[in-house]
Amino acid sequence: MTSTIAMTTGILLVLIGLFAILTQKDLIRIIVGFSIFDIGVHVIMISIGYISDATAPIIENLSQLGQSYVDPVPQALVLTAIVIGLGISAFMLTFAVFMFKKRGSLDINSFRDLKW
Amino acid sequence: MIKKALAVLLLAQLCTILFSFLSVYQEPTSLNAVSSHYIHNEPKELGAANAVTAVVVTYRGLDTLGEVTILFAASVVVGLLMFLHKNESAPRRDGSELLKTGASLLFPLILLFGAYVFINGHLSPGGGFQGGAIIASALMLTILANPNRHVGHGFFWAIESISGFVFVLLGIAGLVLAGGFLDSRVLPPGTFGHVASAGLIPVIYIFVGLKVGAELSSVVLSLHGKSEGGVQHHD
Amino acid sequence: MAKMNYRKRLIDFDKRTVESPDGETFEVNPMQDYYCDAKPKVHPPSKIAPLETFYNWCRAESIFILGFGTGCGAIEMRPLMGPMYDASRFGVFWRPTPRQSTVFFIGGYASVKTLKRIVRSYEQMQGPKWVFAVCSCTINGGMYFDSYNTINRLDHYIPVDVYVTGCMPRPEAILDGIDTLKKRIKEGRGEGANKYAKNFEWYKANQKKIIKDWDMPDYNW
Amino acid sequence: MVEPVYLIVVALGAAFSLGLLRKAGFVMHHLVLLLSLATMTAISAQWTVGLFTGSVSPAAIPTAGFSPPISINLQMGKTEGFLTLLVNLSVFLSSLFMIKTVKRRSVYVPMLMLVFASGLNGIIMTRDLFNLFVFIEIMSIALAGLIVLNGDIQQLGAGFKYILAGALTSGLMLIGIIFTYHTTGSLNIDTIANALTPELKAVGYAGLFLIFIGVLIELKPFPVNGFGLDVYESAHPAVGAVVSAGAATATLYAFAKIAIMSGDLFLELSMVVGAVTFVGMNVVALQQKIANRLLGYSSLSQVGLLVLVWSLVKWQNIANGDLIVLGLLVTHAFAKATLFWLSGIIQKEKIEDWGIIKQRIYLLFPFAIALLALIGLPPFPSFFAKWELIMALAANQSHLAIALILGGSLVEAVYLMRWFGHAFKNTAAEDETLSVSFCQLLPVFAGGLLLIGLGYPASLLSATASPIPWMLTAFVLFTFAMEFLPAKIKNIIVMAAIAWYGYPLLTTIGGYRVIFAGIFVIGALVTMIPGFSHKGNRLGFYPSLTMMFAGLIGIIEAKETMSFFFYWEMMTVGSYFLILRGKNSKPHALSYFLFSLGGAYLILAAFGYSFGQTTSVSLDTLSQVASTPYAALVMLFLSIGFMTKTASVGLHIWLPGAHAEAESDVSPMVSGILLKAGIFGLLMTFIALGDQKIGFVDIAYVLSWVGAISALVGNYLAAMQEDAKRLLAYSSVGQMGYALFGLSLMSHLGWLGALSLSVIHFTYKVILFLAVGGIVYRLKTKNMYEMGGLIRKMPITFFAVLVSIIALSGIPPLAGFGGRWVAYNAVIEKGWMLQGAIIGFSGIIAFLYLFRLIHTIFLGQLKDAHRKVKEAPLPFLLPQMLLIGLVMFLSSRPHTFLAPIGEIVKEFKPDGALTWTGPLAQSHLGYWDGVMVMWVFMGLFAANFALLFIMNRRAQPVKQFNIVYAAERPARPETTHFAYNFFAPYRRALGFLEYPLATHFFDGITDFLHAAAGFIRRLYTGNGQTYLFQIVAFVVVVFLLANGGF
Amino acid sequence: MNIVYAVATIFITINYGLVLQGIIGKVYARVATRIGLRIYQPYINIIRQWVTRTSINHGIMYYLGPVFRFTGGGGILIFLPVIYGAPFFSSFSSAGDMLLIMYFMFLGTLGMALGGGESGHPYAAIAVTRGLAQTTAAEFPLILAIFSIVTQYQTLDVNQIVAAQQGSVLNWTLFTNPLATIAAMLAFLGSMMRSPFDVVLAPQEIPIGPPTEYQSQFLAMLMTNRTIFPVAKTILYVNLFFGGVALQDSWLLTFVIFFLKTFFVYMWSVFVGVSFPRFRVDQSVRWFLKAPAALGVLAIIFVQTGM
Repeated sequence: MTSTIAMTTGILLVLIGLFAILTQKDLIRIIVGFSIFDIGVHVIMISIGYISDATAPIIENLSQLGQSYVDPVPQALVLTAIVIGLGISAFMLTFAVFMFKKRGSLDINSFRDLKW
Repeated sequence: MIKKALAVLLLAQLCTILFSFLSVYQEPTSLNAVSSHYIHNEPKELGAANAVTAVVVTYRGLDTLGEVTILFAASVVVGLLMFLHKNESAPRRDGSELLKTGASLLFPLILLFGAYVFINGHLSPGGGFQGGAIIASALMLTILANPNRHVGHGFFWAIESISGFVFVLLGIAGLVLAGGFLDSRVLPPGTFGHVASAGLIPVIYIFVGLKVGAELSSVVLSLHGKSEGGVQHHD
Repeated sequence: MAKMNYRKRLIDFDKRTVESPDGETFEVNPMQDYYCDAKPKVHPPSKIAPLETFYNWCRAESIFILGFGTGCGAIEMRPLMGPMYDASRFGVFWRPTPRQSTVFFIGGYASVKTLKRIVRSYEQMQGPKWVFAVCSCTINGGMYFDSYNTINRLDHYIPVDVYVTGCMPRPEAILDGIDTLKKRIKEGRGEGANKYAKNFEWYKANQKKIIKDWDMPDYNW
Repeated sequence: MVEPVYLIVVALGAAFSLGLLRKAGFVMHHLVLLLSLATMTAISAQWTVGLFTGSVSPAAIPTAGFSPPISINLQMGKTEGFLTLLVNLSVFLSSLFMIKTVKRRSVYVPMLMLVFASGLNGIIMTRDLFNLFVFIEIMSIALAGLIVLNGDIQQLGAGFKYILAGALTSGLMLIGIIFTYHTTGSLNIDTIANALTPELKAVGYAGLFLIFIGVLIELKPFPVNGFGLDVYESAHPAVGAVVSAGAATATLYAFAKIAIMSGDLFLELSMVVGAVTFVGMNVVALQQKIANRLLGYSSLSQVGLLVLVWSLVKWQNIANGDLIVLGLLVTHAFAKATLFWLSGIIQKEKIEDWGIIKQRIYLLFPFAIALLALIGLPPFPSFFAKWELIMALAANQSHLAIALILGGSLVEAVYLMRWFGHAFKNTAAEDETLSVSFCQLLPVFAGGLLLIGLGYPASLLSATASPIPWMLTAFVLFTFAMEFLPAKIKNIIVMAAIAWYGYPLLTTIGGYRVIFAGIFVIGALVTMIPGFSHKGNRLGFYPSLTMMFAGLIGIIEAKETMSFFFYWEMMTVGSYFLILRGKNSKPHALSYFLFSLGGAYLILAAFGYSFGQTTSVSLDTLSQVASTPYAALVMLFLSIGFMTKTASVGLHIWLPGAHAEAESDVSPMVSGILLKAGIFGLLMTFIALGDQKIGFVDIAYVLSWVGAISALVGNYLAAMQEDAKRLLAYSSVGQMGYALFGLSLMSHLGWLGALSLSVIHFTYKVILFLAVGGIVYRLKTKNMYEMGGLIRKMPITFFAVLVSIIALSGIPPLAGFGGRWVAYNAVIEKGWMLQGAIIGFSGIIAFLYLFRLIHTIFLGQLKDAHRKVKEAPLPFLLPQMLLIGLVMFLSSRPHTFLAPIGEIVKEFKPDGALTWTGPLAQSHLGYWDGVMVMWVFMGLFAANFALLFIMNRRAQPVKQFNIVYAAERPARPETTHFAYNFFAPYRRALGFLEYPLATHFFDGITDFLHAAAGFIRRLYTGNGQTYLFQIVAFVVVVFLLANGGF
Repeated sequence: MNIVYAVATIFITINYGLVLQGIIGKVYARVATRIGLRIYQPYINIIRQWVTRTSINHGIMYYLGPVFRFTGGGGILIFLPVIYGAPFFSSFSSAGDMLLIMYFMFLGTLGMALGGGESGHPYAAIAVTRGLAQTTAAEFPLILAIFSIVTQYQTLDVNQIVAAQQGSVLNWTLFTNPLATIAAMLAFLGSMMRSPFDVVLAPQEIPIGPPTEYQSQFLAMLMTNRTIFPVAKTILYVNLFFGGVALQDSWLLTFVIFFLKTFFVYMWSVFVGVSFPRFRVDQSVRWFLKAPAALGVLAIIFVQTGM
């Protein structure tokens, strides 16, 4: 149940992010849309490994090994994914900054030098 | 408007696709073979209390090396762009005294906290990335508080490079001295639950933390546009 | 450009410099390069007399006429082709080109302009060849004897075998003239071509006296 | 063996350490960069060699000391070794190439290059799903950085679009990965593949689909690849090279891994996407004028092809499928990289401006090599790959796939060779100079040499055929090496080689081949004589020439379909370059190339079907196809394929231009000799397959009509030309029509006629082209109406032309009549009267153009400018004299060549042979005694001449204006020479025959394709958001498509 | 011996041709209500032409033109079996069949065209283009007709074709294959240089066409050929379509038959010639490719389907 709610949330976030990406003209807004989208993806990821009533996979002492833990793999993956997303965001923002410097506009329509 | 309608239409379709996952999704009731290996064998094999850290640093260490690289690449690109457009930044308004003082007070505390987070990464939630991010936020705070302050970029570069290089060297050490690349069992596992445990994991995490901190900082610095070589224009 | 057209006829025979495909330039002298400059020769009759007699009979009985309607008399040629007079009965036929004709029919007065053509066409015929001139004008200029633009006596310019007088002569007279011509040929007196070759210088001098814009070689082969 | 993990470690270590060396300077940076890349190349080379020679076994490398699926593991097998070698080498060479350009970019570029390289190696080696994702991200980010090397707005825009698209797809991939992990409990690709039971496949379908579509979009399929195109267009050419050679290769391998992991779930899907991409991108590229963007289109289409081929190969379980894909891949990588590097040297945006390449003429060699390799011509690896592929596909009867692949390749050839034409023929502005550094040249030539060098191993890997005879190819390569020598010496060497190789061939090879071998070898020797009139070293001529003749001899020698096709293509390429050398031949050479290539593809398909039916590649067993259901198809394809070479009507439109615009000594080669290759092929086909029917329609019957109409149209059009060489070219169309008609009669006499015609046509067409060539050499014009009266200036040439037009028109007593006599006997025997009558009619029309040729050139009025013209140079006259000797010999003793040819034909068509009693030939319809005709002719001629001479020995020689001109005189030779629009009344009566139906048809096709390209490419609006839209739509559409949602 | 026969054949044919010319001239004259030339006039003309004293020469090909022309005409004659069954009149017919004859015809045409061409006269070239254009078109129905009768008789040997027509008048191709005969006879008109197909020679526009520059002995040789060439062509038609001329018991009878057949076939072109005005070249090209060609195609179809 918990995971379903989380996952639904994630999917909705993904869709909201995508909607922003597809409809906003402003570069910064598109990047924000992407961040939302990315967070949605992360939420979906993290909700996958969830097992009801299990605890975080931090073993306080070796005797507790029998108890139920959630899956550590999605957590590890999401950690990596977050960082990658961070990198990409930083990257896009940098580009946006320089594009704005060059053209004086943040409208994605004004960067159509290359086409056909 | 048509665009929006079209987007809604497309997303509706995508929505059905994504919710088709949900319809077949069944929450697992127990760990699968891989993850239960991580939970049950990791303490013996690696000795890290935080299983996620063990996965991140050792079992999937290559991923970690990769993500560090991604950050590295991002900072290089930002640097490259800055380099290409050296002289294109305008001066900013100075921050208030209150801000400056507060920031300089907080700065060492944040640094300390960041160090704490990555040093204890194998024992508790946290780790190199988190710690690195905290460290970078310290720098960001200073810059935001004092936009015209000159911060040496070279220092971060050096830290970044050294820690990245060491990370790779540690990986090779695993290859040479232990079972494979990035094997953390070069050092003994130590006492479970102690800081100096889990072999190389804390060492690696320290360098990851340093590297991430330095990388994020240098991105921030680059975007700030006041890094080394930046000639000030007052026009 | 317009000026050039005006002088075109003469320019065609000026020496001109041309460029070869290889880029080399050289001079072309049309009069020399485009025309044979040999003089006509005398072609004596066959030494075997009976053979020559037979040939002459053939030549007389097979007359290929090159008609040149220089003047009014030309109109009288046409009845000769028709059913009324039908010259083909006597072996007389018309050919369209001097190359293949034996008798040159001058149809009347010859103006300065036509004389040039007459000379040229006559010289282009192959010998033995005969000239048959009709109308008084070819004999002495007739009513145009004092014209600024016609010649008076044709045989100063080319050797004429038969003149038919009249202004204009009737077809019957022309038939009679042809008969006379035949007789002359059969008698071996139709050596006009040789006479022309023999007295070439004289004829040329006469011709050039009349034709001022002489734009052809001395002998038109 | 060095641990493969060092491939990643070295790159990353160097990248990180470069941060410390920031101040060390440019030399140090690049030293580190190149050294590490060289080390990586060496490591992968070591592995590749070891793996392929078998000295090492494939290695699975676990990281962290744990076995998969617990930890990430890498793999180093044959494929991985080869691919890492490929990408490392290309990155190394590109880095070398960049040195000069990136001098000012500080340490950033080497760092990014290293990171990029590590990403590529990681993608190739990793066996972990998430790790794969991480490496793809590394690659993308590093690439995005490399794109903005100059930091201008175009690059920024392109980089932004690229990152945006990448971010979107990586999000989708992540969802897919996590769901797949959820379904299978593992992230290890092999484990997942094993764990995917059919039920799990159904449950985890969506997850697998998202991963699949993510990787697919990384491959930039049509139409969601606008962002990729922008990258190619705007990036530094060296970056383009690594994208094309490195990124595409690595991503393709990632795609392959994912597709294998998903079982057969997405094979159909990827086939469709690949096919659409391949064809779509090629078509859209037709409208592209910008070099780098064109390369982008080509790259993406090639990736589409690779996706298509890979999926096909897996889908159909083709035995050596991996090798096919590798062959295509390696060709694409190096060829594309070479082209990008060249574009970096040329630095011209528009392909029209590439003429500047001629300032460094040697650059044309790698340029041509790369283009030809891309098209899949021999001797490059792609040729063998394509061959194997078509063989396998035909064996599996995948008609649509064959059609798509070959059709797409043809379209690709259009724009690639058009580009080459621009480079070869256009001239650059005077003030521009092309500067090249050694560091730039090295990669370019390395690429070219690698492409050539890889051909040989590729040929050994063929599963269907024994290795092709390489001797001839080796000699062709040798001619490249002696390019620096003067033309005359090269001429001697090549002639000696051909004679040395040809003589034993002529004596040993039997059957009908000897006829063609004779034409090719003797023809080569004879037509090369005019080459002595050339000064300088005639760069590029001799390799092309040897290529053509080696190809011709090769097809004669070929025992197997593959070596036949190999040399067939080689001949096409060689002749294309030869033709392209002509002054105005750019468009004509292109259309020649395209028609030949199209024809060759049909031949390839036919060979494929034949292989599929008989599982034999021997040419001798081609006849076994005759009893299979594919007989008619094979025959049709082969016939049409060979008919493009003989330029039968409808497929003839390339010929006039190509033959007419070629150089003076090339025209006789291509017209007199090369066309016979088509006849050879047709004969070979007919011998093997005999008469075949499609439904009720007899193919041979259709071909006979084609032949007849070719003859009519060819001859008619020849009569209407003003250009002497065009006239001869159209005449060849007509003559080949006769030959085709003769062959299609499928009888002894028909074949005898066609073969003797081939022999005779060789002689007179070579004479005529050489004669006209000599005239053009002297007069510098090809327009007949500008000539005239040359008989006095060029009496020998006139004599040569006179003899050959009498021979050509078939007037007795010269040799041409023999062929006609046999042909009409054959027609009447067969009863195909209407075609026969058209053939007869066109034979008479031939008089029109022959008279026109000889009259307007030699008779009539000599022009002012030509008064000092000399006779054609000796090298032109000598072969003419030799061939006239041959014609006269054949004419006076026709039985000495007709009877042996008859013997050869008897082997295949024993019925209806001629009976020879001495020189008297008898068919069951008629008889003919060539020698007696000759004697009668000579006797009558001598008697008449004597008569005329006796009667008329004193004729006065006169000059050209001594004509009767209605008592006037001519003014100028130009106005007195009747030559222009010579057959005006004929044109008034039969002008409809000139209606360019075929031209309009093919123009229509090309116009349609170009219009389609112009329309489709509006998809690429340049707006990043539109591209994102397209991506989302693509995902949705493909998903629905895959699930029957439509 | 054959050579003697051949020379004799040519000689006799020349005489026959001259007489025929005289007769035809007479016919033309009588149609125009003239009395007309003397029957022997062609003899005088040709002798007179041969004994011209001067001549000019435009060049080697010009010189050889008439030689080629006459070789072509004479060649056809001696390759043809003039009189079936008589060795005397088919001296070299063993050298080749109908195809040889058909192709040999072009030798003369070519020689004439080349010779006229070298004279440098534009009219010659114009006339040659007209002539070639018209001949090509006229040959098409002829080819069709010949294919038709070759299919009918299954041989290319003229002797055998003649042999197959012996016995009865109804065996003539004229009756066994009327369509082919009609097509061929229409084509025949095109090759006889008579109205309506004589624009080639257009006497004043381009004075008498290709030989416009020819004179003296050159012209004489052409005129000589002119006497035999039409006769040879007529003989071919007679052989193919009108039963040929078989050797009868008496030579006189043979010659009478020969004369009658060739005369009437020849007169066909004369009759058409005096009745119709001239076509332009493009008109005649189109004309030949319509009705006569259609007839030829029909003739082939009829023969091939056995109707």
